[in-house]
Amino acid sequence: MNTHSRKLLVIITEAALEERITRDAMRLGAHGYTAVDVRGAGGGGKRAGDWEADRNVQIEIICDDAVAAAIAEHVQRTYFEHYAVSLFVSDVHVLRPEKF
Amino acid sequence: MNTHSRKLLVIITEAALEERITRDAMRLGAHGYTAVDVRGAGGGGKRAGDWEADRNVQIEIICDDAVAAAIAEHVQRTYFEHYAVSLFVSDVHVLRPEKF
Amino acid sequence: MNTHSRKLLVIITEAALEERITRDAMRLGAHGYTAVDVRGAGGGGKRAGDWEADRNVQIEIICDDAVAAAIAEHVQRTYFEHYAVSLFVSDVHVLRPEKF
Amino acid sequence: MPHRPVRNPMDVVVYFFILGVLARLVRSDLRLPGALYETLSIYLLLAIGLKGGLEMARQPVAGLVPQIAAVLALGVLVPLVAFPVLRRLGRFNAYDAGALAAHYGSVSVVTFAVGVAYLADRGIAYDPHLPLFVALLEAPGIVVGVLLAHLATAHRADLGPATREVLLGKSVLLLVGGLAIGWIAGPQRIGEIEALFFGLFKGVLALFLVELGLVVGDRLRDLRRASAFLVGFGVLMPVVAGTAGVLTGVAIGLTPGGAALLGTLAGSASYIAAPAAVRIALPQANPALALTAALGVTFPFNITLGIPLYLATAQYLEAYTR
Amino acid sequence: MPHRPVRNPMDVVVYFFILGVLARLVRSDLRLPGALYETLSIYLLLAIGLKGGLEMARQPVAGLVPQIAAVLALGVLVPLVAFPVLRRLGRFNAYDAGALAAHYGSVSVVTFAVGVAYLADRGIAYDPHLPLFVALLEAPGIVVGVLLAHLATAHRADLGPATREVLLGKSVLLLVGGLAIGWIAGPQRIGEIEALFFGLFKGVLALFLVELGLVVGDRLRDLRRASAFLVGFGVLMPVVAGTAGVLTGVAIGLTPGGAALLGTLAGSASYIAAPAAVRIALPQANPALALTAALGVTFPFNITLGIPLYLATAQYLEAYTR
Amino acid sequence: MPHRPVRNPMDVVVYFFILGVLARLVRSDLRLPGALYETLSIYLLLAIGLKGGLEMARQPVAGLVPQIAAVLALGVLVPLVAFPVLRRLGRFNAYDAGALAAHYGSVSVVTFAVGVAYLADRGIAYDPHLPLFVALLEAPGIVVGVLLAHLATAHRADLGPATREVLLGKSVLLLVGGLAIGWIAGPQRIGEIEALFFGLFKGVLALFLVELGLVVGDRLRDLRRASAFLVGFGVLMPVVAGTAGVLTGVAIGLTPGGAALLGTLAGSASYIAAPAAVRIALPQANPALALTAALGVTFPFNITLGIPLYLATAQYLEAYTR
Ligand SMILES: Nc1ncnc2c1ncn2[C@@H]1O[C@H](COP(=O)(O)O)[C@@H](O)[C@H]1O
Ligand SMILES: Nc1ncnc2c1ncn2[C@@H]1O[C@H](COP(=O)(O)O)[C@@H](O)[C@H]1O
Ligand SMILES: Nc1ncnc2c1ncn2[C@@H]1O[C@H](COP(=O)(O)O)[C@@H](O)[C@H]1O
Ligand code: NA
Ligand code: NA
Ligand code: NA
Repeated sequence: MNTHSRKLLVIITEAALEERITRDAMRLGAHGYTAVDVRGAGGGGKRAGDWEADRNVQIEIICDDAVAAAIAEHVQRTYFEHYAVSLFVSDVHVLRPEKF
Repeated sequence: MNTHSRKLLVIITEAALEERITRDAMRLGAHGYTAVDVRGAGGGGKRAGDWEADRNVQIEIICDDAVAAAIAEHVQRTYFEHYAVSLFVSDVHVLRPEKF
Repeated sequence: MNTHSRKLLVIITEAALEERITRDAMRLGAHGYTAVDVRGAGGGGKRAGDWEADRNVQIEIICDDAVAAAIAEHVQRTYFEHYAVSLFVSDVHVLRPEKF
Repeated sequence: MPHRPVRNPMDVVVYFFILGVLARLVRSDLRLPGALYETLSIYLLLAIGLKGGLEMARQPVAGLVPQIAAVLALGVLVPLVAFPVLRRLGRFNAYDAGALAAHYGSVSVVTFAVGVAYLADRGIAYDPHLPLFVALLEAPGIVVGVLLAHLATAHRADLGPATREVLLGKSVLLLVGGLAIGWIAGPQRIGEIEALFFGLFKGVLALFLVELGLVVGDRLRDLRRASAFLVGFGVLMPVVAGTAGVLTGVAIGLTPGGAALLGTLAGSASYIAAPAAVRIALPQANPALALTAALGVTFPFNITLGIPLYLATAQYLEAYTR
Repeated sequence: MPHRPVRNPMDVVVYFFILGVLARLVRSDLRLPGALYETLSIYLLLAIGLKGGLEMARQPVAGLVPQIAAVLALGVLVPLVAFPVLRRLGRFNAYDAGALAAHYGSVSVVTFAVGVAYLADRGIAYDPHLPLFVALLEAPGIVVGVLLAHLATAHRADLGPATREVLLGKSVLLLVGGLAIGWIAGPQRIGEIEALFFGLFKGVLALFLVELGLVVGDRLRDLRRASAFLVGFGVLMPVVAGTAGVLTGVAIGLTPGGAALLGTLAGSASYIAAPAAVRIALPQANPALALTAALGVTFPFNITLGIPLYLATAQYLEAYTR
Repeated sequence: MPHRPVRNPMDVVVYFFILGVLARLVRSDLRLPGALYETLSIYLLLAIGLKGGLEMARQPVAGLVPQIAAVLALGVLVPLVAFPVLRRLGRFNAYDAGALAAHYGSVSVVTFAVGVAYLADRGIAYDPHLPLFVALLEAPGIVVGVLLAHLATAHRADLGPATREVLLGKSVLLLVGGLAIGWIAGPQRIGEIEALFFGLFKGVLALFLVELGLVVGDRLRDLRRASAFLVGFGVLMPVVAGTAGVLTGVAIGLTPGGAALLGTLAGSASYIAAPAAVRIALPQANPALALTAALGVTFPFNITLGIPLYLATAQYLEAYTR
């Protein structure tokens, strides 16, 4: 299996930010994203996902190192202070390097 | 990008255990968790998620190595025998070490 | 914590393929899978998940290297050309090697 | 004299159940959203409770305390009978026997709803407080089933979790909540919410039965692997417990319709409250066993043959004892 | 003589569709939950089937076999005409032409429902077994469209998956299931489920049209990139196929209302059954093409101009042939 | 003379709210699917709009322009009063004060619906165009609250996002869309969609209140941590703003029922439109504060004590000014 290294950037945040963050990510060089409604708890308390104001979204972005760094830094700068955001990066392998 | 190593612990199990496992995890040192309803199949057969008794939940916990080990061992000891549980750990990088 | 290395294979694709791909994966040696409805965007445009024809599914399979390679190659050969598919692999650690 | 057609024994809602089962048998991909399943079950529980509370406000029930005692006794008795049968004849281990006893000791709200539709279709009245008995019968059977398993395995019998789980589970909560609201509000003030909770009841039940048919259709494959004993138990247990329920009903002075419904309750097996509670309280039990028996055998039996049988028994006893 | 107001050509449910489209055009974030979309479509299919079955039980249909044959022939004919047009004039490759032919050969249940509402609003009767034709017309067009693509590309024409997908898909299953239940139960026994399935029908249709408006609003952007040919096809194809449907209806002796509905069916393009089946059977086809044409052009055309046109044609023919 | 029972001050739907709160207090695991919450809120908004549009088509409203101006002024005034109180007496920072002012400046559609049910239960009429005021009052309060926070913090006051968010949010869109459809279609053509949108309204409201009770029950824990000031504000603000609303209503010539509903609107705090818009426009504000006050204090206050108070005030003024 001939694979290529990429980053998987995962952002877990308030549902209200989904559109903004995905738009920002595409502008910063991501070729795509995947999103799913989740619930959770963290420093900002419990977000049980029962209604709009209480729902989280998990956004996954596969991209190269530079784009991952750019998006992570942008999210850190723009949203960390005032919104509930968790963000982590891991190493993944993809088959089609041109796609991600 | 100045990142810090953490573990991502993923537990896939019966929906009935969500509250217990997340409570246990917080007690054992996790600072947060993220959960989402999923379906699947494994040793315990198919769980199509059509209704309560048939639904799985995927719980993700970002934490340091020691906490990950503690939660994994606790889940192994308490739930592996009698419940449908899948558990795996991977390495991730986070921006805010104090948060996780 | 005595862990064993495995692969986590993640396939994000059109909901219409869920049954086929999971069946194929089991045939190729996977012992289980986990699936969740997601939305997203990529080369094939936006898939907002509002209705059946527009929904993605994310399939996660924990398995050994050989099975991961076999499934990835099969999916590449069979579905990459005509369907919206993203696929990536990462390294994970499991507690029960016999299960995955 | 006009031709009187032979009455079809099944209510029309049962056809919807059959549609769901058939969909699975022909391997259709028909799938109802999970949110719909939960919405419909919440609706049914609340509506049954409201209806009962309203009827109780309309025609106050006399002598309720002895009736309640008898019904609770029935709830305790069923698992006490089921457990040794499952252990000795079925050779199940204590956990599985306890789990099965708990499911059959508790009740199925949807079976009850089909029974109500069956009576309504025939214009047969029943006592207004039957929904109260639904709520009363949810918990005791589960607690006793779990207790028996714990005793048989010399576990410290900690019934706390199971009791909590079932008493605070959505079934009891919505039934009792509905009863209370219906009873406090009464017929004058319930007003316009009738259109949703009563007018649509039977249609919603039909829709829910499509969903339940799909779930049962999935279970039929498990059924092939199930022991002949389990299938037999799934048919005979409701007959025995259902007859006991009818007898209890007649003994405590219910109308024939009411006695038939009490038989329906006693003969039914829970698949909403019990699975959740038993999974926590008896994790060692194999959940597929109880679900296969309760949903795959007993539920279809009850809504096709069981309910007519309980009604016939109640009417026979009524005629006989008069 | 009282003032007769000019009749608005659109049924009120169409306004809900427009609301959905407008919401997208002004970029509102209004979003209906996916579970609601699926619930409403399940409801509509089941309700249409039930209604048809019930009407057929009420007034048995004579000479059904020749009518069925004619309707099936119509379902086969539409894609046979569409395919060469799409290949030659539209210069589509065989896969895309086959996919489009399949969508237009099959039918849109929601367009049918709007047609029914349109007739009801005007008090125009139609033959009771039209819902049977909906079920009959789901599959053949899809199978023929896929077959044509396979033949043109010298593929081994394996129609198994497409046929299976559409015959066991939820559309056919719920329509046929509803028809069977309505027909077996009959007017006496359908009883109280009427409130849900018939009483709420038009309101649910309105809600579904909001959702469909949102989906179509999203597609309007794709429309700008679509070829002028595709847009023209999306308008002319329903006119041609719809007229053929009306003619067939008159020829087989339907009432004017029935002929108008058969025209509506023939002129409509599927976006529930066809996309799912075609995606599996013709993966090489670009799914956006068919969806844009069917949902973005033909559906809005039919519910605003098409249905009145088919009715006028049917009424004209009726007057002429009498 | 027959015994006239003392009228219970609460509408029956309020009991459903209490059921939801109790479920959380006893730590039940009852949970309504998220898709149901969204479906019910979409339904309520659309139904209220439709009803208003229909009534306006039935009995055209005279002198609408001055009334609209007065109502808009009311929407601007409430946050202008609330903000300095929150800053000076409550010692909130400008962001939190602005966020709270925005929530209380906007309106709660569900509180309005409970008010409508309360009037209907008593057979008290109200002006047909009140739903128009609901739509009018959604936005201005939010914009002013955000503006005040921006001015106080010397931010460049960019009101674009907040205004866009609330004007294109689902609340305004569905209310205005419903109004337009009801008004264009009129009583003759609205026809059969009445069964869904009007017949079931109160039942759906009851179901939604169970859900809202669960959400409020969750918030009660936050309430213990809330300052005494916030709780007091949550009770006094609706009294003050509600009275201002009633006075405005009487001044612009509304019926007592209409003035009571305008009071209900002015006294209510938004928890659908405002939280979404404020989260984007004032990210620095702590969202828990406004939600705790609006949902945990003001909403329960209004549906139990507030609405009867506003009605009594309106009726008193009516008697007095006549
Ligand atoms: N340690 C963690 N592990 C997994 N998910 C987390 C963790 N901390 C926070 N989250 C998720 O991120 C969301 C926002 O986190 P916070 O800003 O800490 O409230 C939470 O609601 C969780 O869904
Ligand atoms: N190999 C696997 N890969 C991904 N998910 C799995 C795997 N095995 C099991 N699961 C998930 O874990 C749940 C419980 O697994 P089990 O206990 O093996 O039945 C299943 O229902 C799946 O959702
Ligand atoms: N770079 C990416 N990161 C995360 N998910 C992606 C990415 N690209 C595509 N996807 C997901 O894979 C689906 C199919 O991708 P595509 O075939 O590129 O349209 C999309 O709808 C997304 O859900
Ligand atoms: Na029982
Ligand atoms: Na057609
Ligand atoms: Na207000």
